[in-house]
Amino acid sequence: MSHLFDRENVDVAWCPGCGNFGILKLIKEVLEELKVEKNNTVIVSGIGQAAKTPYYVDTNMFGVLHGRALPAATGIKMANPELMVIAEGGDGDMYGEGGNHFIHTIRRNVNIVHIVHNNMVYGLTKGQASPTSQKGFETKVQVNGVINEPFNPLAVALSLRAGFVSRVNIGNAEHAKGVLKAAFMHHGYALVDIFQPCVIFNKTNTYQWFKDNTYALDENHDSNDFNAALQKAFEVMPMPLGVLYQNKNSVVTFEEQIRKSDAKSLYFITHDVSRLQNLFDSY
Amino acid sequence: MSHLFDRENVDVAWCPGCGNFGILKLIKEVLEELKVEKNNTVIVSGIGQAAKTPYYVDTNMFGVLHGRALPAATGIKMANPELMVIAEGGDGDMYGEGGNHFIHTIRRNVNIVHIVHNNMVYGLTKGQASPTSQKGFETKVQVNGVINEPFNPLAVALSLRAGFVSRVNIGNAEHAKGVLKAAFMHHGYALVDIFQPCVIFNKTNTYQWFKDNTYALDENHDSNDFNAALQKAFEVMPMPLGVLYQNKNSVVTFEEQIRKSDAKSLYFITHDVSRLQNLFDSY
Amino acid sequence: MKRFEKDFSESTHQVSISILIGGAAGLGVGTLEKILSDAFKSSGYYVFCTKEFMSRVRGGSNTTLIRIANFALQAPCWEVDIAVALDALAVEHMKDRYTKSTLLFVDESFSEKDFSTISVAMKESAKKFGSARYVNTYMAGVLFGVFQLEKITLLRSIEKYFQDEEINKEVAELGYETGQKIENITLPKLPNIDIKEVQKLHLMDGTTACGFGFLAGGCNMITAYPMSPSTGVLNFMASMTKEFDISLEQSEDEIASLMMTLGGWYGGARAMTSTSGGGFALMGEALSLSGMTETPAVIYLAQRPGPATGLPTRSEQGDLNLALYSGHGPFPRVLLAPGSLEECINYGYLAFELADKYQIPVIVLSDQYLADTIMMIGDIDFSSYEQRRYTLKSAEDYERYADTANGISPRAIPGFGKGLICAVGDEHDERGQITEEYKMREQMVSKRRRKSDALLKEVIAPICKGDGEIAIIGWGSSRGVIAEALERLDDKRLSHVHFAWIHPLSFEQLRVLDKYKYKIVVENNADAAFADQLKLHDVDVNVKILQSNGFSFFADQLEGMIEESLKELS
Amino acid sequence: MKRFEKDFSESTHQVSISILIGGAAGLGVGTLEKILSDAFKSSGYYVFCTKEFMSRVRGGSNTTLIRIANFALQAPCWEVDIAVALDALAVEHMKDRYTKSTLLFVDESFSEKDFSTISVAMKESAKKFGSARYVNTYMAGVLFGVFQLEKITLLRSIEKYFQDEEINKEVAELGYETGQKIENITLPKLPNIDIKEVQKLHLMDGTTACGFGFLAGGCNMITAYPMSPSTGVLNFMASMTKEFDISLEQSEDEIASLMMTLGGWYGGARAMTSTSGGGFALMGEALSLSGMTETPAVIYLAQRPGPATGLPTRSEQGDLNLALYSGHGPFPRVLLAPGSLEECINYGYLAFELADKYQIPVIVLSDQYLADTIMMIGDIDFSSYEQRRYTLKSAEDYERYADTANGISPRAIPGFGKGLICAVGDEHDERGQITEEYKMREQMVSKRRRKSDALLKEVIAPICKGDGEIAIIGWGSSRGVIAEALERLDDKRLSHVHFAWIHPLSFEQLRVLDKYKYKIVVENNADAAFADQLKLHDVDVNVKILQSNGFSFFADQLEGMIEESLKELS
Ligand SMILES: Cc1ncc(C[n+]2csc(CCOP(=O)(O)OP(=O)(O)O)c2C)c(N)n1
Ligand SMILES: Cc1ncc(C[n+]2csc(CCOP(=O)(O)OP(=O)(O)O)c2C)c(N)n1
Ligand code: SF4
Ligand code: SF4
Ligand SMILES: [Mg+2]
Ligand SMILES: [Mg+2]
Repeated sequence: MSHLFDRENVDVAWCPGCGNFGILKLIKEVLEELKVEKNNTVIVSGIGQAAKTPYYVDTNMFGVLHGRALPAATGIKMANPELMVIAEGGDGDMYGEGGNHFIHTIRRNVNIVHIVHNNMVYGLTKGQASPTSQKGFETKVQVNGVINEPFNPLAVALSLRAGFVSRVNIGNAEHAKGVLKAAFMHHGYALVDIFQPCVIFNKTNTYQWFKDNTYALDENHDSNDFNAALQKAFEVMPMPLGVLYQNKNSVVTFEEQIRKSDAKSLYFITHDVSRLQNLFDSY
Repeated sequence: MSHLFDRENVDVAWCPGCGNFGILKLIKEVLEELKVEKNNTVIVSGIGQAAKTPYYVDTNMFGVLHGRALPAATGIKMANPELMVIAEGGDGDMYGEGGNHFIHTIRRNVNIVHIVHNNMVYGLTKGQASPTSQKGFETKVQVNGVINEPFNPLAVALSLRAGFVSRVNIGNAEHAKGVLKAAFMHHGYALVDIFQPCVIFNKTNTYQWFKDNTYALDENHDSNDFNAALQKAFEVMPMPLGVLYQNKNSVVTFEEQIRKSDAKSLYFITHDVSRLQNLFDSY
Repeated sequence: MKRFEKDFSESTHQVSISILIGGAAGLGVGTLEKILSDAFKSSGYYVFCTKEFMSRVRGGSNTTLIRIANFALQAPCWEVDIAVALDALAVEHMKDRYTKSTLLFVDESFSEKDFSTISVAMKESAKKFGSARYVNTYMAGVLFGVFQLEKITLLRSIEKYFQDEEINKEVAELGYETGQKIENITLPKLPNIDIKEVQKLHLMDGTTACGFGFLAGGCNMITAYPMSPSTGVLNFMASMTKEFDISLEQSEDEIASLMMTLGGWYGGARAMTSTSGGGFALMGEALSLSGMTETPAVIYLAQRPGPATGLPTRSEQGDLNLALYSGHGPFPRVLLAPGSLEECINYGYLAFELADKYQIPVIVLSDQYLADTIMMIGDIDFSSYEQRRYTLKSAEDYERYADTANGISPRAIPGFGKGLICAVGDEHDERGQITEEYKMREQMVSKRRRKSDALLKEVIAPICKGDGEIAIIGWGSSRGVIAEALERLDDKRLSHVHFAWIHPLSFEQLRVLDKYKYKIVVENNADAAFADQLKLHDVDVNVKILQSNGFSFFADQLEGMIEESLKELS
Repeated sequence: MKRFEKDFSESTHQVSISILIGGAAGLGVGTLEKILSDAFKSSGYYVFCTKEFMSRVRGGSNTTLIRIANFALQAPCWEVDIAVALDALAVEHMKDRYTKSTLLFVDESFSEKDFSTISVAMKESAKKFGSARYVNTYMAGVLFGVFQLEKITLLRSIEKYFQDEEINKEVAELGYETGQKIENITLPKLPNIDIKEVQKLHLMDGTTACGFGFLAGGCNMITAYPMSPSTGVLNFMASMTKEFDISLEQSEDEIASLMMTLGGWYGGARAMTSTSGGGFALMGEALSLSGMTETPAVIYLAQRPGPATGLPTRSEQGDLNLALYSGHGPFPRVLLAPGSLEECINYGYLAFELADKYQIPVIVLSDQYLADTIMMIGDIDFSSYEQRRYTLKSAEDYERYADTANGISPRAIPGFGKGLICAVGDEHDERGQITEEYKMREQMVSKRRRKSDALLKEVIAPICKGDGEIAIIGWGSSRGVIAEALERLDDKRLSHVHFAWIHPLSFEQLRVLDKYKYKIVVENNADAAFADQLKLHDVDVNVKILQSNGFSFFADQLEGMIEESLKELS
């Protein structure tokens, strides 16, 4: 393995043993193996531990605000559909603060890879419950344990007719790699929810817990079957890993539809002055 | 029918023929028939045509901001669980601007009735697409027609494990009344999505269209069966009406869990000063 | 009418007539405005139209004011010469604006006879043609007839705006005949006309002029959430997607609007969003991100009265403080507030230039009054607006936040050049890695401040008119109304100072105001936010004329207010 | 140390020692702070601790500063007498704060020997006990030994804070022995102690003091989204749900936080939310709703450096302008910025009183420095804080927005009385129906403005100390550091003016500042927002001392800055 996507001279701010290291490695490998061009790739991330990932990957990056990676990513695709765009962040980032964008980005079918590090906790802010925290999970804020229904990103994505819905566990990196690659290759919005142990603030959902409570889908699962995917999305203990659903019919993406011209970068689009003049003069 | 819940001396700001009139009547009738106490009832609404409803119903009301009725309603229940709280608004209000609150209010299972006037358009702002607008719907903004996948509130609510998920068509008021009553009687969060023709800005989804494209679920549908509900939620043309799902197992609500005491209004809760003194002195 | 002749015609032979048309939403007041403004223009009059309307789609009571004159008009007046009530409620709704000499056209069925009412058979006649909604065309005909203007001009205008033009023309003709025959009324004298001059002009509202300004600035992307009174610009840009290559999306909320716009600029677009106060209040954090990441943004902020939902379809200059201070942490920004159609175009264009050049958010402040008011504008040469690019092709060792003398780091976009573009909302070093080093922080704070300094050389000074020692100072949309109020007052002591460039203000440039002995600030708000800005720049204000009742100022009322305020000086 | 004796001991025999402890996140610097501050207090010293730390959970380099003295301390200093580096990075990280006489404790393995380093076997010893993380307890022991303080005091503190206290005590004892034996070093002289006085005091951080203030104010509901440095208050209130009947929910975002808080007040609670700049920037629209609907709200805003994510775990007084102007449309609000633990309690209490009484949003401005700094506070009598209710039982004809002389309409809550409570974010009439009537609008604008006027009588004047003609003016968290800087300067010309009540300012009260010939404003920000407020109230500032590098001011550095700024006067 070469280190094509290593960024030089960076101080990685994660805790030793954190699941994020595995995800970082995974992403760099996939980018390299898929021969993705650095210069044409942008990782957009929010704020949180997960959202620090692009600082350690040698591509373009736009580090925005907590919860706001998806609309920024959408904007980039609107400006230049030729760029490969990844939106990345934590479970709080994407499903909490950014929940509304999650819904509507899926509805648009923006052609991006959406990577969510799901550690079932707010890491960077030191251990509050996240939308995916399991019931009973105790924290300094949830002193009597979480009472709300955990957010089920896969079921929600399916209910919005997402074209690619997947979940992996970073404890099973080989399996995760295959799924992430498939997400990159999918034409349209692709969700990859990655179970990522937070070794500091989540003593419940550990590497072992994720191992014990997940299983990889095998060829018996037909990822083209929406209803089967839906059933799988609600399965818990163990929770299925893999591509739950992929719409293999070529569905037209958001950015293919909104532009008059083809995929040319807006950087090269200036308006024809004489046409503008005529329009004005017609008033 | 008496006019117990008519508000005196109001100028109703809707267009003649609007589906909102039917919804207004429906709500007033249900409140009266269920013998709801005016003074213990609060309707919280956002901004939009739908959100004007509480101005015409003689109960307490809190008219907030576009998209923000649900967190305000949640706050009211946190302060006083004894109040009967209704959150009401349009499809843009609740599923667009307020999408994130929609998700998380369901996760909390706040004991409110959530009424959404779904006219598949932004009425008050004069006719842009809403999240529920059907593909191809042309407006001044969507000049080439809507391209995004319509938001499916029922499927999303189910994916979040809402305890009561229903849809009605105001063109079928009798049927709607039964469902709305059931929603009021449900213990926990209850969604009632109401098809409401906007006779001015939505010339596609008319009374006739809703009539032609919906059907009422009958006793063959087991509303206690989550999977059956899920299937129904994805059914289109015609779309099923009625209670798609109701969790009849008594599920504990948000406000039953967050408080130390029982349901006493926080108005009556002051802190014991000597305990406060002791806590401080222990530092 | 009286007041009016006194003020204008004596000295300059300027004559104008004001017609107020009222009726419920849905009755076609807007259509009437379109036909009449077009027909009056074709007849050779200068035209000015403004509306006030309720936040509802049908019913209620709305009005449109149409002024015609033999000189360029740029302001509304409160009192009217002619009032046309399309329904009973309108008679009441317009009441405060009648004078003794106002002619009130009502349907023959109305009982109200307090004023010089002229009953016409509007309902009856409309019904004759099969629908109550022909009232508006009928009344267009009546007015044209009353004025004895050329019928054919009106019919041509009707052809332009109606699909079912034939029947509407018939209705208008009937109205015209009725109008011609009305007797025994003292009509305001129609001004002389100047067909040649007028026909060179273009009739459009502030929304459209701003839209053309943005297009001139090369805007090729817009992401916005509908909100009155800003939606017009979104609609305009949407219609323009048929003409130009523009990326457009209606966002799920305003946070997404600005975030998409920022994504757009990052990706290489010239992007904008449009909103009003409440939506803008949601954008603060993203605005701050624009400042920190040095990602350009153009925000069209059409103001309306707050707080909260306030009066959603009415006018106020109430968001200045918010526009100045929204977003956490200091960063350079520019605020522009056009006050005429020409300024809408110029400042709309400038917004994109400045955003791109300084990598900052630029906010264009409009309001419901400016957005919805139809005025006249001369020819514009669009070839003089160059759609530039301030970005470069990145070299391999490109650093997004390279420290430079003026604080502006050359901006590059992804996929264009060999370098990588790392834009970051945390404090960062030159290459765009997160840093917490306090010395690097100080360096970056200083870099951003130097951009603010550099911006000062772009500042456009206020326009000062007149040699009087009392300055009447306004900003943004009030330009025209202050100008007419001063014309009406015709007082040599008064000068007019108009600001369209609002922020940053140049301390040096403002010294030009020191020459005025007294300063009276006119603001269509309750907090006198601009007066505060003047004070912070050592310009002390003697009197503040404020109004926040949902209306823009009216030239005749403002005339009185200024007269009143002059008494406070001494 | 030198500087220090010169400044304090000669005249007042005040002596203090500053100890800076540095190490990676996760190494237990925080625990060390807890044990040592407790043990020093028990030994009879006045204690002050403040930390600066990176936005990460493990690694990096953080420090805590512990000052001990024989007089009440209320500020950090930059230069330190003793530095303890728990790892190699810390030696480098703390470097700027060493003086020639600083004693640097490092592990024996470190090679750096530039300073008066004292090598101890910290790693080795910790490992002996089975884990590297005993380093902190070991060093607590060493320091206690070096100072020759009572070992038992330290051991008691260890008992308080550790679950595995036995082994930690052993580690500390080993450290203690090592410390006692260290020779040939010129130790800063330990100050005399005053056990009795000190033991009456309570040791807590600003977060906790604010929390007690809110509880004293009857806060029984909190809805918030985590955000440094505000999360502490949310944690505190969460822990208090075990003691009191408090409704608490972590919201999905900050918009929901404030909306739930407003729902809470509407429903009868005394509710609050907590956030920092970026989260607060999202609350603007809801803040405006609070203003328009006249629904009370208390917002705890713990500031950190922006723009955007900025320096998320560091300190700045950078959100003043945002707090002043956020939200669209004018409405009354109050801003309070406590500067000591006592003020945290008093103003935390006051926030709830004012919010309830005036039906307005009240913003309590803290910052990372104040939130995380541990100081001492005397006894507080909580029975003197009455948890009042300003709401009434509604009568049948209750009107939510009844117009009154002072603009305050009696507030009622649903379910309590016979009336209906209609609270509305659109402009409304007295009973709470939407209106667009311009006269009703004017009436309501005036009603809200009269509340602003009424508020002026509540304003708490700034605290002025000293008779010098030069005022050093600060606000909020800088109270202590300015006080110490002035003590150090010991210059009769200098007076200290401290503002904790920030907005609205009373024009009359501020005339007290006219007596100062010169005014120097000290603000921990880059935009001098408070100086602007002073200017708007006719207080002209001669010099601004600003800092926005992520640190709060340090007394010794500020001393120099003030000295420097005095040169600018003349
Ligand atoms: C608007 C806003 N609110 C809150 C925060 C504080 N904040 C930073 S990261 C974070 C949550 C982190 O959790 P998650 O997104 O799950 O990421 P993780 O750290 O677990 O990877 C929060 C609440 C913020 N930066 N901005
Ligand atoms: C923050 C904010 N953004 C936008 C608006 C403008 N606005 C008012 S109502 C509305 C949409 C109305 O559509 P919907 O919610 O479906 O209600 P309807 O009128 O169709 O009943 C919008 C966008 C607003 N008031 N506040
Ligand atoms: S706090 Fe948790 S998520 Fe964050 S870096 Fe540490 S282990 Fe990973
Ligand atoms: S615009 Fe549509 S939704 Fe609004 S009142 Fe009229 S018909 Fe009803
Ligand atoms: Mg997380
Ligand atoms: Mg709608």
